[in-house]
Amino acid sequence: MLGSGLLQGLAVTAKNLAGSFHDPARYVTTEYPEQRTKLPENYRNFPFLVHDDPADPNGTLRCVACQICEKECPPQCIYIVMERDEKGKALRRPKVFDLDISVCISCQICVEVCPFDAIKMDQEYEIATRNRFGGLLLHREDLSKSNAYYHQIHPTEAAGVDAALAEQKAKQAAAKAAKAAPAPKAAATTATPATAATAQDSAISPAPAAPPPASAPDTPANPAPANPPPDA
Amino acid sequence: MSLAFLLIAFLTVATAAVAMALRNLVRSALLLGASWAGVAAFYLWAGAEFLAFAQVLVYVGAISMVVLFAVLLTRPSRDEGAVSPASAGRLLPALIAGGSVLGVLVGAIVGSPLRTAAKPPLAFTVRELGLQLMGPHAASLVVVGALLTVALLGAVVIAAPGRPGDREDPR
Amino acid sequence: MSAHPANALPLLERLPVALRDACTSWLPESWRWLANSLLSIVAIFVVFATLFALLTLAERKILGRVQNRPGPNRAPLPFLGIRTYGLAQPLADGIKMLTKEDIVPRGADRVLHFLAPVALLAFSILTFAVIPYGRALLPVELDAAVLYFFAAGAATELAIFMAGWASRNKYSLLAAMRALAQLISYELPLLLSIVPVVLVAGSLSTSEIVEQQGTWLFGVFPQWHVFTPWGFAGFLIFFVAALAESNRSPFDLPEAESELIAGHLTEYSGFKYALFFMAEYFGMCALSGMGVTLFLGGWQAPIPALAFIPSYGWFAAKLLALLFVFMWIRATFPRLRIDQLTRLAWKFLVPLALVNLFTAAFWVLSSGWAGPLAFARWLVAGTLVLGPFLVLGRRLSAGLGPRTYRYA
Amino acid sequence: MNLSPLHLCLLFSSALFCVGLIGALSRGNSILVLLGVELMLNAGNINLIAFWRFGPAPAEGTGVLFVLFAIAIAAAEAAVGLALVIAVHRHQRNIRLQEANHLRG
Repeated sequence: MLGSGLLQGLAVTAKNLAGSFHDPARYVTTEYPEQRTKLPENYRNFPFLVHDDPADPNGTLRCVACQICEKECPPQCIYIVMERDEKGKALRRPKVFDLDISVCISCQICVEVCPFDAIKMDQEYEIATRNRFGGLLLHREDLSKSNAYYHQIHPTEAAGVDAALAEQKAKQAAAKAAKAAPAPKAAATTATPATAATAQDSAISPAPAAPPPASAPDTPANPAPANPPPDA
Repeated sequence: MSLAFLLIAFLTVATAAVAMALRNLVRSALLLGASWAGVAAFYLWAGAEFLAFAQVLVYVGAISMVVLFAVLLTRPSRDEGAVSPASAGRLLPALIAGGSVLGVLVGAIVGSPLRTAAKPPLAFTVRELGLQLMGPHAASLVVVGALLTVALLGAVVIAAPGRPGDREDPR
Repeated sequence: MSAHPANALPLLERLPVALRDACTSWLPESWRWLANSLLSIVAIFVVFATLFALLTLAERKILGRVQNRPGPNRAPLPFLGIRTYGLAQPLADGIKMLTKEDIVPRGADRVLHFLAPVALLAFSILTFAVIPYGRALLPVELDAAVLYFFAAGAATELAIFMAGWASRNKYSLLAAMRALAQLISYELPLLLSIVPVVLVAGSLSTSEIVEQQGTWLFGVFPQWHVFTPWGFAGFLIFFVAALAESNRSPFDLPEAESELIAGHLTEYSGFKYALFFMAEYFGMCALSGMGVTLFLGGWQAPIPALAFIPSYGWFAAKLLALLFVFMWIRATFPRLRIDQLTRLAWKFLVPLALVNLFTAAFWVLSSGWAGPLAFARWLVAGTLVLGPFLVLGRRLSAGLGPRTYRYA
Repeated sequence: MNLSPLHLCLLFSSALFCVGLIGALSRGNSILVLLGVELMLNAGNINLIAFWRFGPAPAEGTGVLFVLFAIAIAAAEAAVGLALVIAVHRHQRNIRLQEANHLRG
């Protein structure tokens, strides 16, 4: 009969109208500034830099200013200048690390190419700014966030990274111990290139730091990095 | 004579005169709507309540709408409904004719001794109107109804395009 | 507010009138009627403007709740910052509307562009004059009140045309023509649906129509017109036509925000737009008030035991209930297509309303039937209502069913 | 000269009538001519009401009934007249009366 469908529709909306008052399952609104939904762990938007010691955010950056990410970045939104001492020797940490998130496309390629696990994806989404021209250009200080924060936003991934780092550290320590006794060359060849690189970074001891490697695979090809610090 | 009547009369005639002189057809039609509303106000003043509302309903609600639709449907494409004002060659005879009619009418009205009845208590209600319509005037009511139906159908037939022989609007 | 001999009524019943008279008692006798009329106008305007403000909020709240959202609930009180469950939202909206730039398109007819919203609002306010809000609250006692109501309503169409034409925008103009086509189409069922009421009441006066619905069958069952077969059908037709006349969903094609820009309102902004908005809500309120008056017993209490509540309270309750249904329907139904809209009017509502006229005539003629004949009376009238509905509804559904698209 | 209300009403209606007459005679646009005729019809209606109101038997309401019928007929006239205007427009692409001088389209 004409009209029965209309009545059914009215019943549905009436049910919703009443239900939204007493049924929390129906009432799905989150009142944003006060209430926030937990973001999914894998949510990501823009990169940030990880540092290890919150007491010294800029000094303990994992970044060594190798500029791999700068070169890989598809929209070229990263700009890095390595810090040098008075004599012009590279200090293997960034003096300038600028990231323009108004250009960034959140592709995560910088994270994937980073051999040092120094750059990771952030979840900070309240990035609106009143400054139209420089507000979205983040500097080293803005980007630097602690490893604890990284654990907080991506727990699983961070745990994996930490485990890998610890393993490499242990390996490196073993290699060092081995180096102390037998020929040092053996240790270098056993370590895979990438891990070797990271191991050097994570170790407090100075890393080999090949002068800015063009890309990750190139690094291992060169036996030099495995060598004890050439210039540190 | 009350002030209200003079005001109504002045506004009605003035809006009608301006409407007849305007170039812009749409504005003319809208002003004529105002003029017809003025006539309705006169009915109200004269105590013919039902008639006033009928006037508004028919003239302002219906006839103005039909006129406006007709204006838009027959609008020359080049400009917004502006029509040439009356040319002097037509205006002069029209003014002479109108003026002489007005003169004759005014002379006749002023000259004739019209006796008005003493202020009658107006008690012509809608109920009485209905009784009159359904009683003595029932036949005319039916005829008017038939006339309206026929006129409506006739208007549709005349205005509807699409007879095979018709030249379609070339635009 | 009224010509009624109101002194016999209890104080609560004639409280508004008494208040008004107290306000004007210091004036000389010859000025008092003018002051009284002005006060009545101001009172009506203030009440309905407030109702308009609250309705905009209520509408958004209800729509929100139907979609399991809270609706507007943040706007704080100015300078205090206290949230009021959205009660300050109309205030915020009003300030926003007032401070917005008033844009008049180049080449637009400035005079008409300005006059259109003003005329629309004026005509919609005029309709409030003949609605009996309470036993002692009838602003203007007119012999032909129902006719007056629809005459004032018909004049609003002119304002819509003015808006469309004065904008000098072909889309505005086309939309205005569509709006007019809709309004004129639905004026017919609207008028035809109230003719049975006039027929049964034998009067065009709203107060008399309400008075006649003031009896109770067996002392409990109110004899409102909606509780008769013809009245029920008439009320439904009236309601559907009123939805279309006030441009409400699902008949809001003239200003379908999501599809057409805003129809004849496209070129309006700021306060003029607010006036259009206000006129739309006023029209909705006026039509609801008329529906309450004609079919739902006006200010009459539903059962005699509750008659101690002042009559304007009952009127307000019924009015608000009807307005809620307007919003409920908006929350439920999707918009009609223009062909469905006109088909519904001409092929369904108008024939039904005409048949309903016969039903009402039968009802009047058979008013003397009693006993088993009363049962027969209900049966015949019910058949007269239901039969055409089923027959016409079947044909209407055939056209409204699922469509197949050739190129989709 | 002492003018009664009836006189004034009649003067009002004759003024309206002449406005309509001048308009209908002077304008070439057929819609305006039609509107002029409508104005003249209204002037006639005003006369009827005036004579009813101030005449000898206002209680009978003949004037009101006459005007009611006249309004109905005016509505019919306007509908047909405008339909004719549209038909003319379809044939000659304008609505100037001077050019509407063919019996066949």
